[in-house]
Amino acid sequence: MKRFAIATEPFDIAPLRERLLADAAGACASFEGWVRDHNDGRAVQGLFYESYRALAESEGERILEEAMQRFEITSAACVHRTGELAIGDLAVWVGVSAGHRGPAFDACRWIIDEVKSRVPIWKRERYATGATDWLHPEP
Amino acid sequence: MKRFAIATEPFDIAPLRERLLADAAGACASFEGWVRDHNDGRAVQGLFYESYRALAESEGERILEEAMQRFEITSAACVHRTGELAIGDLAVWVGVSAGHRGPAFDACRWIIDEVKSRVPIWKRERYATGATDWLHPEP
Amino acid sequence: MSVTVLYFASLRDAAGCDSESLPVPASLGALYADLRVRHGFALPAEKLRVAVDGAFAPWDAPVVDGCEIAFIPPVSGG
Amino acid sequence: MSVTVLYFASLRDAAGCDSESLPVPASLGALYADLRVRHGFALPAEKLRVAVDGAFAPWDAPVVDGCEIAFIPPVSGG
Repeated sequence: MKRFAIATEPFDIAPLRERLLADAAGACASFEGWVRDHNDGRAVQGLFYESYRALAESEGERILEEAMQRFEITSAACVHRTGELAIGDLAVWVGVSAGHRGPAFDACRWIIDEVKSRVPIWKRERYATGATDWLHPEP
Repeated sequence: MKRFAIATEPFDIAPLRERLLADAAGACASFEGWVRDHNDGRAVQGLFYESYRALAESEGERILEEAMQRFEITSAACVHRTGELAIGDLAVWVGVSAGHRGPAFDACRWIIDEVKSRVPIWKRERYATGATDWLHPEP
Repeated sequence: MSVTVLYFASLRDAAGCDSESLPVPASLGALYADLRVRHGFALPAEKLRVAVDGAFAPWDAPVVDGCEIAFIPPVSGG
Repeated sequence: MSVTVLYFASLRDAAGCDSESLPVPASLGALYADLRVRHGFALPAEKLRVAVDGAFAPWDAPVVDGCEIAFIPPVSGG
């Protein structure tokens, strides 16, 4: 089963978390990215996420495989939404289980950092003014 | 509403997570401690957690209040189980929401570290041999 | 003129009870020294914290009639 | 003898289409330079990565008949 997925519709966390359970795992760290009502001082009304899906899936999978190698963890998974999202919607979820909490936290944070910097997904913000803007942050 | 609670029965994460949601929050980090099937090289069959409840609740609350001061976060909560737990059971949950992911991760990790070192809760492990042992780790 | 002493975890197993009522002691340190001998507690006082009336207290806190004392062995939650 | 070029995010908005079919270019760099003039792309090549046939590729990767090329502007997922 793949560790990384793109979801074009809202998704549930509970079944994703279930997949991380293991008798040898004593710790589970997870991260959720939510659509926030502001960014860089501008009032945001909603987001649109677009992906280059084939490459996003293969690059996301590569990140999770790297995490399994780099950290002493049991299991790791990530799902990223695309499409139109409203304030409060779940944009991305990362979950990591491990024997101990240190590697679980470290891997979870590393994965979200890598996903944000490497996976071809782009955010278009819609502002209170009606304007929209694609975000192409400096690396 | 209190941020820290002792649960004498299994508890659901979903309503706890709901309480962290806020329009200004773009990040949510959470941690779960699960009962692991081994510890320090011994096969573990189950755990019993006991608390000095009044002091555990006040000390837990103090930790979460300190976290709200120390980190730039929106909301934080923690629930710790007591009683008999089986392998895979949820022993403790910590959730933190924040504008950005850095403080969410940092606060989540700080809270679980403080809970483990300061809150009067004790673990008695039950081993495959039938023996049991209270854990009183060196600080 | 008495105090209540609460026992938890390994101290409770060793004492064989959750709590007991005892005469007001001279100090928290003297009380634990007595109890350690009587119940065979393995942990020295240096490894413990102490709580009075539901709040952590210094070992030199005054002990008054009716107070509730708990010796807190190293914790292991999480 | 053609290649398919895919556009995403701000590049798609500027190009006004998801993709187009173009003659095989001399190089990926030459192709982007041409497209940048034609579509008015704001981003210089140094800010982009490039992918060929669904995998990240170096800018000096060979361009062959029938391949699918995507210019990847700085990403902003998460």
